[in-house]
Amino acid sequence: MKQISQVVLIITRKLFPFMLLYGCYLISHGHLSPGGGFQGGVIFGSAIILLGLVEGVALTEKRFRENLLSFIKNLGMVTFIVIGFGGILAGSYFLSDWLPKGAVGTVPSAGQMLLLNLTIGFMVGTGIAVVFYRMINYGSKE
Amino acid sequence: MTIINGLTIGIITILIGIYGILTKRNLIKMVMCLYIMNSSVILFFISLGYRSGAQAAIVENGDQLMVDPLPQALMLTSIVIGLVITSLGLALAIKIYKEHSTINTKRLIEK
Amino acid sequence: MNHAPILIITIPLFGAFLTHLTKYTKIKRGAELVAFICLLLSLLLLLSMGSSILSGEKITYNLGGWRAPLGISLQVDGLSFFFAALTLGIGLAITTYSLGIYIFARRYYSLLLIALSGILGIVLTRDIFNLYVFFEIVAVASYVLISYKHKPRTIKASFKYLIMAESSWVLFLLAIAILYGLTGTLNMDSIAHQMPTIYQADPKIVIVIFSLMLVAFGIKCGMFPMHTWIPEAHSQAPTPVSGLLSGLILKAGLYAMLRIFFLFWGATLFMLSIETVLLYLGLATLLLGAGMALAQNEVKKLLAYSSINQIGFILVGIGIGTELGLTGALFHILNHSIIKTGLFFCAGIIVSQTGFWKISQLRGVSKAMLSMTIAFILLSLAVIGIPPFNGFVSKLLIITATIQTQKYWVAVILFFGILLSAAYYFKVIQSFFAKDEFVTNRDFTPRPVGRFEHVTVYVLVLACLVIGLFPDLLRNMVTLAAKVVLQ
Amino acid sequence: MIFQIPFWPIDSLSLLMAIIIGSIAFLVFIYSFAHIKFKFVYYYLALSITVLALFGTVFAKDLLTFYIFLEMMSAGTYFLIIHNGVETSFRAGYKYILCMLIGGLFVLTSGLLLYNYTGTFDLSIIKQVAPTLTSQQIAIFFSLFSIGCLIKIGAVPFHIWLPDAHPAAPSPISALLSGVTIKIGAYGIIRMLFILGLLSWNLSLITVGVASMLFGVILALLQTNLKKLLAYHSISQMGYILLGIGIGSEIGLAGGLFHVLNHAVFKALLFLCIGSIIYVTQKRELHDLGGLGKVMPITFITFTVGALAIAGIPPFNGFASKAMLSASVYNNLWLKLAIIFTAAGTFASFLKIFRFAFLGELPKTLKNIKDAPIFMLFPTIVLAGACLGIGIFSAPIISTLIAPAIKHIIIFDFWNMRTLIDTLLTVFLGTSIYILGLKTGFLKTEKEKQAPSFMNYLSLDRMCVSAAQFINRSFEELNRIHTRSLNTHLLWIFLTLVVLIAGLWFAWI
Repeated sequence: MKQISQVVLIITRKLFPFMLLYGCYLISHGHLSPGGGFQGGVIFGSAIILLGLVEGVALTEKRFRENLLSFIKNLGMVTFIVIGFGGILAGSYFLSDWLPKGAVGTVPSAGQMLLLNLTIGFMVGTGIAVVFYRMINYGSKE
Repeated sequence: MTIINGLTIGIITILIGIYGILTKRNLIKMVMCLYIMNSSVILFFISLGYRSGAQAAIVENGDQLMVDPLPQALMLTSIVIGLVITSLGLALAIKIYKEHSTINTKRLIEK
Repeated sequence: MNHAPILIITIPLFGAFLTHLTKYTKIKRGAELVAFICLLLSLLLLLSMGSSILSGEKITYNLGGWRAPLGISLQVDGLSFFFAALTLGIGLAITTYSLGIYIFARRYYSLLLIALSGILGIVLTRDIFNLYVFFEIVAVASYVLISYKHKPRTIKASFKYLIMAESSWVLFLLAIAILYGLTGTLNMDSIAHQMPTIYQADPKIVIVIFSLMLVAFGIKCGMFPMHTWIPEAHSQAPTPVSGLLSGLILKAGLYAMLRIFFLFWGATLFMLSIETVLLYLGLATLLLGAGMALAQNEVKKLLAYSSINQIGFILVGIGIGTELGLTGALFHILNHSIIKTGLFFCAGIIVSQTGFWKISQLRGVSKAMLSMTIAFILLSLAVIGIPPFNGFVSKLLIITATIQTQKYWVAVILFFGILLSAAYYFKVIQSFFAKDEFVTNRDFTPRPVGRFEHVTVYVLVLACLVIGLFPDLLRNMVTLAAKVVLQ
Repeated sequence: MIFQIPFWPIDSLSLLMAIIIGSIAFLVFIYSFAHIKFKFVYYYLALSITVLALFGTVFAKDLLTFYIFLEMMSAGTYFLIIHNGVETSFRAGYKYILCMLIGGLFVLTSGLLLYNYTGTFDLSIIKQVAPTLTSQQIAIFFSLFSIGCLIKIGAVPFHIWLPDAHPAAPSPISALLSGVTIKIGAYGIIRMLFILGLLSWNLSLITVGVASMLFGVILALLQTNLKKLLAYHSISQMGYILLGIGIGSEIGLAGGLFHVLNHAVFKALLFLCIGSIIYVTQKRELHDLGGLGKVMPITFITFTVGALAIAGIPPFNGFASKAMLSASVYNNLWLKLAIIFTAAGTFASFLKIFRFAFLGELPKTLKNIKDAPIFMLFPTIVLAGACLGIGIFSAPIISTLIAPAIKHIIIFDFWNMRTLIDTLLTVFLGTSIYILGLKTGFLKTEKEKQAPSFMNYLSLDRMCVSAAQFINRSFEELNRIHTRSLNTHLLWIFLTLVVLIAGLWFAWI
């Protein structure tokens, strides 16, 4: 396999935290501006995919282990449903808001929406990374 | 309202997708056509919520003409589903190639 | 406020992801335990609503507190209750059967629970887009479940199902889009409310919507020209998954048909005679399934075509459109789920013990596996419609409905279908009793079959017999569901 | 809607049938202890279910219950027929169950039609409302119902299953099948005639009856397989019963019912005797046998009794019922001729069995055989005694069993000049048929490899089988052309969509 260019490698490594940050931004501001859990999560996941493509999957897998990622993915789903149950515990319907709301236009303005977006974001990001690992590694591990 | 808008383009691309899925014998191309169909329906649905001269559905300063936000929210789900289906279809296509060493539908009949 | 409707859906979904997390605990067979407990909890919750539902009440639940036209609402009425009870009952049977086969397979149980919760979502939701999403959830889970064994033919079957089903679901999404464009809402009741005005304004668009939906649901339930995925998927899937496909996923398509068609176009618009369309397609499905089953030489493929045959029966029952016909159709949905799941399980045990799956290879198998052959025979008598079993009751109801509406030619075709089904099932049965020496496949190591599989089959056989002898036990539930359809 | 299992307060007709069923089934059980050597659980389970279902059919109070037990009986009998597990029995069983299902579906359709007309399945209510039905309704209902029953009986032209099923089944089951099971159809027809009040000269039933009599006896004369011969005799004897029912006068009906009883007794006896022979010798072709009278004396005697009874020779029971039947048709020469010819043919065919199975020379392979075990002899002795007893005490039996069943007092003089002449004529004619037949080669004793070709085209059985094969082949062809690539299958989906939209667009707008 042809060695990947040093420029790409370095820029990707430098860019990587910023991509994650941007993903986090999109996730946390999903209720205020375009974006949201899924979009942010995809950016999150594609950062990992980019790293995997550039550095090689083996190296990336050492940093972000598949086990860990799928654990986060499953935990995210479970948490989502638990947050949903929160509405029931607060005496209202499933998924209804049970957190206090902040001022309009600020991050905590939507109550539990932020939490839901966060769980979705982590789930999608890690899920996409897991899908990527599985597809790349298909056949080599068996 | 012109003839060329999201709705008509959506319908035309659905037909293109159907044409492709019926004529292409390559499994990967079939998955691609499926995705084309899916995307064009999404385009169609989003265009339904479009209002001429309206803004994105973000409330910033009081009353203003907004596009219908519901199709956008729904189509996000559809995009996710399309992603899942496409990745699953491609994964299966890879596996079919490994097991049968062909991805031609006609050659796959006998296997 | 009764939270049961949402909990019924979310508990299996919660469990689906919890099964993965059991990896980090020390509980032995944690995934199975989680799956079992979740389904039992759901069933208990459902039954807790039973008495009020059966007295004719409807329990509505608004997700997130948003009321019907705005938010997504769930509703449990007679029809939903019927299908949810069916899903959970068969789901428990499938889980029990799987306990012996998939021992440390967290992924398997997770997918099974996702599929089951998806079906529960389909039957409980009143939002048409939500219906689509739940259908996709079930579909994705079932694609993976079908190809779970990674054998060449299973992957092919799974891919075929994927392409066929998804290309039709795109059409369903298109239908939803058109409906949304016309009505501005996605709530089924609101759409149904506006349907007459839409029809008066432009009948043609209604025809387009109907056709798109019919094709989409037709694929799910194996209607005549769209049935081609069924034989491959059913026969290639792992045994419990075959049970899931035939017992529940086909029925989900039928549920959607019953719910949406009758809600939108049932009482008001007999100009668009959907019953007639369903009747003709049902007859075609019936004959094709029966005839093709006659030509098969593999047991599981024969059972798959037999499913198509029975689906044809159900469609005819729906197509007659009277209350009796619908009662028969719904009853046959229930009976066919029980019988066909049992038959697939039986065939699965026989195949996995002997290593043969062709009928000609299974000659004389009764000497080797007496109890399973007896169960197979009883179940096939039930599916043919020989009296003391449950299949007879529902077929009788459907035939009575055809004769009451004086569609005698339909009754004649139904009789022909029954005869053909007898012809292919007795072909299998007689080969089981052949005097030939039976030798199991030498190139095959039999999988040990535990008590769970056997017990599941026995329970299903017993259920067939009990329902056949005392059909009045379920009469209340079934007639209520039929009444809900016709409202 | 439905679903209790209702039973009659037992009336005399049901009681008569129940007595027949009970006694024959009891003897069949005893016989089976010795005769059945493998798959006991399977056999006795199926036999018990069949017998229970048989009782159910005659005690059924409504049509649906009748149908339910009819189907249960068919299913149970199917498993008994395929008990041997060889290819011939599978073929016979397959044919049997399909024919039975067709018959059952006819009965079911008629029942559902009646339910549509009257709103009930209950026969006692139907009896009350029957006069309000139009004659067309009654005609449709009754013809469907009786076609169903005739298929169960195996009357011509619905007999195709019968000559296969009897030889394929184990011998006790042949006895049960011929003695009891096919009588259920006759019971159904009699019951329905009573309920609808249609007891009169019924030409179609008479035609079917006479056709069955003649056809059955002629084909029986041609057979060389012992059980097949008896099977064809079952068809012809059922023809007598149908003739009696069709005539519809009291004597005719009483004769028909009496013949139900008598036929059950002597045909069970004959099948059990043949079963003993097959059990002992393992042979069932006439030319393989001979001289069995010396080595199997008891079977020989009981078989003789049965043969004389079926041929209508006094003082055995067949004589009594045949005398009644022939008295009921006294004013019709053709029917009389048919009865006498059938009796003569029966006599001739049994002469053939005597000559080639019991008399003559014992084949070398069969030197060491003994008579059948006691469990198999006992039922035959009982049945032979019954043949004689019913024959001698026919008048009291008619007045106690048959007369209450048809609700008429029957006084019949069995011993007069006319019956005597009939008997003599039968014996004379039968002997001459036998002699002539042997001279011309019409009565075959050797099994022929190939049936005459023109018979193939005429054979109803052959036609039905080839129709079924045609259906099967066409579906196999469909299966072949059905295997297509994924693109084609997708094309079907989208074509359906287009056709649906186009069809609805033009059809409903």
